[in-house]
Amino acid sequence: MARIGVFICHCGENIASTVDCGKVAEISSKIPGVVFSTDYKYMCSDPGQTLIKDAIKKYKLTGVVVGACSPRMHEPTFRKVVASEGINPFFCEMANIREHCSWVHPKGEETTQKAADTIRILVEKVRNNEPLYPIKVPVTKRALVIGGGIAGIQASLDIANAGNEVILIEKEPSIGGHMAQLSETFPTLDCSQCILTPRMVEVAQHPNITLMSYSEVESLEGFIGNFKATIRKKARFINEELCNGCGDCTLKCPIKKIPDEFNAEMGKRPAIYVPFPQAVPNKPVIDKDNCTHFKNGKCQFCKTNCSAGAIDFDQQDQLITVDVGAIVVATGFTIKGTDFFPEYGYGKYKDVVTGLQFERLLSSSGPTLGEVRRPSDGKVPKKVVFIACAGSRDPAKGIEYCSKICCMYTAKHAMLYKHKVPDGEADIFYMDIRAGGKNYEEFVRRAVEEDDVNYIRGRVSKVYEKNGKLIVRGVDTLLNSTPVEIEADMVVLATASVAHSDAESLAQKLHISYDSYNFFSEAHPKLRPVETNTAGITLAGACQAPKDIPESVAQASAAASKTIALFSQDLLTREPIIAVSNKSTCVGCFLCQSVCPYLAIEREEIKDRNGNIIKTVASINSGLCQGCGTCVAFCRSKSIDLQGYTNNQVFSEVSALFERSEEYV
Amino acid sequence: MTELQNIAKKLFDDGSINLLIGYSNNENGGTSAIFIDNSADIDKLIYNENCHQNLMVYFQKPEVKKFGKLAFVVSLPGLKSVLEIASENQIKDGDAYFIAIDKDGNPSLLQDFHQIEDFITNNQTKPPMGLLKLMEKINNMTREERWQYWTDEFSKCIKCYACRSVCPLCYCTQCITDINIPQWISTESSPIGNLDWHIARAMHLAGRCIGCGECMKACPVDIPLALLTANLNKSIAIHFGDEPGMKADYKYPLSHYKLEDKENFIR
Amino acid sequence: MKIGYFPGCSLHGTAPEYEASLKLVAKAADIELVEIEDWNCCGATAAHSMNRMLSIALPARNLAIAEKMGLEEVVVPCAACYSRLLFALNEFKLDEKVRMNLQPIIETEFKGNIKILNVLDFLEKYVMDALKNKVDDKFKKKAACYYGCLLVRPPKLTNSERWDDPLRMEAILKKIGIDSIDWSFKTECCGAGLSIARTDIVGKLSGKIIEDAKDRGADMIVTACPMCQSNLDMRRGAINNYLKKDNNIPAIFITQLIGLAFGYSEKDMQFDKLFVPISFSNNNFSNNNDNLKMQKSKVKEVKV
Amino acid sequence: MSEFEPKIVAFVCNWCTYAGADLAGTSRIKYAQNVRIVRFPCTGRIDFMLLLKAFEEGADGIIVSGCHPADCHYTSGNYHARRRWMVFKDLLDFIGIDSRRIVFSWVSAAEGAKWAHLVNDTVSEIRNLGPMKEYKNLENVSSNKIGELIND
Repeated sequence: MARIGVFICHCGENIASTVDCGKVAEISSKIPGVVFSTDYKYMCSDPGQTLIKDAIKKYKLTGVVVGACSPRMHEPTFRKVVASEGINPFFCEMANIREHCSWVHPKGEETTQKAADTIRILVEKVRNNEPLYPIKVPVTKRALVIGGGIAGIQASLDIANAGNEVILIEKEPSIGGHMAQLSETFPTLDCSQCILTPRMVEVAQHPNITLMSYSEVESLEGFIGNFKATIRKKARFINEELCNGCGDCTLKCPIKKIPDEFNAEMGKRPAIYVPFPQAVPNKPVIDKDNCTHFKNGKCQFCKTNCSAGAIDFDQQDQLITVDVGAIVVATGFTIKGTDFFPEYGYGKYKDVVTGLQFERLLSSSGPTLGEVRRPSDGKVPKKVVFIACAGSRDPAKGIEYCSKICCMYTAKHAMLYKHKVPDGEADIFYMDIRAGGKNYEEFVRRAVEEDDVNYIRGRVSKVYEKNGKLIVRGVDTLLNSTPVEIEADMVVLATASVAHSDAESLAQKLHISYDSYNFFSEAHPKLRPVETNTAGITLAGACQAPKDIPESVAQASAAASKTIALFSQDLLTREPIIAVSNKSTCVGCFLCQSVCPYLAIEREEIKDRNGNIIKTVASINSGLCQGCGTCVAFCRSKSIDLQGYTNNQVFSEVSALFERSEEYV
Repeated sequence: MTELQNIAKKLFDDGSINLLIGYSNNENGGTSAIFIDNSADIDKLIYNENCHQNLMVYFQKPEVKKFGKLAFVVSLPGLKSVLEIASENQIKDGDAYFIAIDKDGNPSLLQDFHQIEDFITNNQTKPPMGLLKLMEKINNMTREERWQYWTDEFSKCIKCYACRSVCPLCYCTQCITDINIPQWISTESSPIGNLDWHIARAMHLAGRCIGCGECMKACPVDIPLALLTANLNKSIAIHFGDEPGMKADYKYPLSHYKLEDKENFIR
Repeated sequence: MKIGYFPGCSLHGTAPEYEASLKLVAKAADIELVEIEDWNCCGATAAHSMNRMLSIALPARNLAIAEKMGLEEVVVPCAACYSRLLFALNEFKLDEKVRMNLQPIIETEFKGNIKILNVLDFLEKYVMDALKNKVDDKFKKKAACYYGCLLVRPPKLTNSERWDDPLRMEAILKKIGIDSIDWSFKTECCGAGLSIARTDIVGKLSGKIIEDAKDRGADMIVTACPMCQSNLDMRRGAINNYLKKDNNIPAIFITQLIGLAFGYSEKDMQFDKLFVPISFSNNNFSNNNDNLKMQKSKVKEVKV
Repeated sequence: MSEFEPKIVAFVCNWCTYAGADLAGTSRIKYAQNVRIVRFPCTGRIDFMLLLKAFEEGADGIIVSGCHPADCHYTSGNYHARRRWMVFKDLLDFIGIDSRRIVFSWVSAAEGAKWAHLVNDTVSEIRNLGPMKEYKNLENVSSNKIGELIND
């Protein structure tokens, strides 16, 4: 006979302000099988946990239902409490009376009733629970890091320095990411490449790191500790082992007018190219779409000029499968282009540029070698207008969030411009200045006070060209909403940071969740900010939300520490939420087999003593099964069941959905 | 000796089979299944339009299986059930011989699934008009009328499970209605118990039923059971383009999916 | 083929040349425009600044009548009327309360199945195909396509793709051999209803439009809205005052040009109704002084 | 007489819709109290028999909700569920059970507001449909007919 204890948490005022917790405890005490029921202010606190432990001892409880927050929050906490008293932890269930009840309903009887109903449903589940024991699986101590920007680099180095193997893949020809494109960094104005490139070299030379540039994830199977990743190594048409990185091929290529991605299309590059001089690996790649040889077979200048004989036009994409135990996703972000803005000319004005493009104009490795010259005619602009929040914080644009880095880099841009063009004028249209961060506010003040940057609080409604000038029409909301029209030589848009266009499909390949903006979702916004909901996969950098460099690096180290902790064990404990088959009742129709996404359903032959096959039945591979239960719902004879969500458990839950008053009279 | 008996005799004579299941006249003036385990009884073997029972229902019975080498007299529905249970891993190519009766009543010996598939393709018949008409009639009713219709029909059910017994696809060793932990379906012949049983039966046969109609013929209280599965198969044909009993490597539509399956009913 | 037609007050008042040209263009494309019977005012600016339900009921009544007449689509050539009718239809579809309360007010049933076309929708859908091989050398002029505000805004309502820099008129004119300039005032405000009360503001707003079109080498401004056209054409006095110089760049309806391409005469297209004259005949498309004088005298006549 | 308050049960998957409902909570989005949630690992796990059972227990409406296509935590459970519900819905229609009482939806972990709307919409739709009287009347359908038959 079950002896169940019910514990109702007030969660301070979070539950108690709308749910009458005492009454819920009282109603619950009348459920048959419930021998103890109480409520307490913070059940997850130390005294709360002690209260549960004491009750288990005193009332010889066999099962526990905690009515509190979401099980996604505290289920492990309370299962540990129960386990510490010698009860199998799977005899503890949580009834979600906070997220699903107190927070979404007004104070009143109906809300209390809903909480009581939720408790009753879970009591019925616990009554039918069975002891389950964790499954041990081996861990592959090799990490896959996806993305070779600063976050991916940092995560790779940390994991590798702890003595683990790392496979770092980067979809571009070189690692470095956006940080390699930056001129100087806020708030210190130190040179971005100077601090980044040593790290890049360290990655390339690290004995534990295998760098795969120009590669992407093709597919992913498996689970924490035991992933199998297939990586597409795109053909770069260069034999990397033969290539010595001399760069002769890039000089000889007759095609020279392709917009240069690294320079944010402000410069030009040949069809065979190394994205930038400090690239890692320093091996060129042939841009197939623009190469004359691939277009009509006529040109082979690069091949004839390669002394190492490294050009290989026949190279094919390679699919490489690797076993890894953990994955760090560090795929970063991209920015909206100027073509996203109808009001600023849909990208048709050459002198309206994005922040990243301006960054390249400021950079000494950029197309103008660090001189600020406007793209249309190469003249030095004497008046530059910066527009912050271009796209960001704008529901009409579908981007309601703050891109976070723009306030700071716009201040930096204006400052650097003033340093390079001392007689120039810099105007910044802004909504608010968000300079939260160490030395950030001071940096912005420096722009205003020392560098005479002119901040105008207001939005810009339109930019158009007139007589070779860009007319910026906006409003100054601090000066009684005065309309402002500025004749500028150049306009820099601090365009919104957004997820990559392929972020959604990558998330689907990795089975991680993502938000409505296609940024990847963390498991908990506050307490599990680096893990995803898929165990073994962590996030680093701006693929999760816009972030600046220090934040990205910090998160990368955090993701690395999660990975290292995982790799510190030889065996991994997995929740035993898996399917099991009943071999005596299974008739072996195997209609379940094709529904299993993990190929965990195997055919097992049942033999008699003489070795004759009596029948073939379904058997579940507990290492592969992930516990979705799709096969369970398919089985006509109910010969498969799902531990933790057995037929009997869910049936009992449904049976207890609505109160039947007669039972409690 | 008829052609049918000739084929049967030859199978016994060359030792191909130990048991043949076919039809014979019974004392009530009708026909019933006959289990022939030696060639002496072959003269009782007949086939006429009254021979409708789907004899494949016996294939999975242990009492039959123990004979080893088997032969079945089967018409179109029987052959379709052969392919369906083949797709469900219940019968392998070569497990049995099939004396197939074509639409003109002529017998021929089929030995492998390939021949059966061809036979089915060449001998397609239309479902009985009566069934289609009734189906259309029900579909044209208002929802309330349909509910009334089926409540009335199901209220007659006495839970004798004859529908289950005659179905060649109801071969589970443990039927959902026999499970008591949990008690999915109330055992008594109550309105809810009856409804649950017939819905469960229909869902378990959806996309599998080959339309022999035996359930309906066997029902002692004349519930038009075959309508439920026939209508479901119609939906499945419309949604997924699948039809059971046509191929031995048939893919059960409910355990496969397409990315582009329609979902206009999902919000 | 029959399509509904809601003229609104402008096409029966200040812009008869718009109505005449539209009808003839439709005729050339084998379309009969059926005027909605007993139509009423769309509500214009007055209704929606006073009472939301009124601003929905007035246009909805027109749409309901069109539905009753068995029409599936209705052309609304005036951009302001178009905006109000589209707004009403949208509110009707989205707001259950509107659906419930509307019928007693308009005293007729409305299902909301009708489609509303502005003049560009209409030309694209029914006329474009008939414009094959209509390129004419006499049209070798530069047009500044002017959309105004309500033809494209609000984008959520009108489903405009490039609402700040539309290219639809340009594509239509290209069919008859007219190239268009790229300019920045396509969707700026012309001054609209301030035409009467604050002519000076119209002078300033329309003046900027005219100035930019001219500076960029346009020979004419092409419009698809009777309000815009009348401000740009009729308010030349105020405009020239603001710009402090005379401007003789004409402002013409897109349908007038399409009509010419179909072979109608300038008289058919009622070119004589334009204040700033324009002519494509005998290659005398010009801005000569005679025309300028004529225009000046006309401007005087109508000064309010 | 007070207005009829429908009893709604929601069968949801753990990864998307349960988390979406959690998000509705953390975002404090208010919605109707009528819903009772049962958590499953995946929509693929939801047996059609449980829907029948829920009606039998007195539910007036049922929400079945999981991950959007391509978002399933287990890759494909939702696709299988999608087919199952397509067929099950047709069967209910044929038998005359009002399939509008079962609402299928995809609600992701990021769609707290969609979850709240889904519940509210379902409650108001089921309120309009009235109580699920068919099932409730079944209890009263006499076994007379069976009796009559046996007596025949």
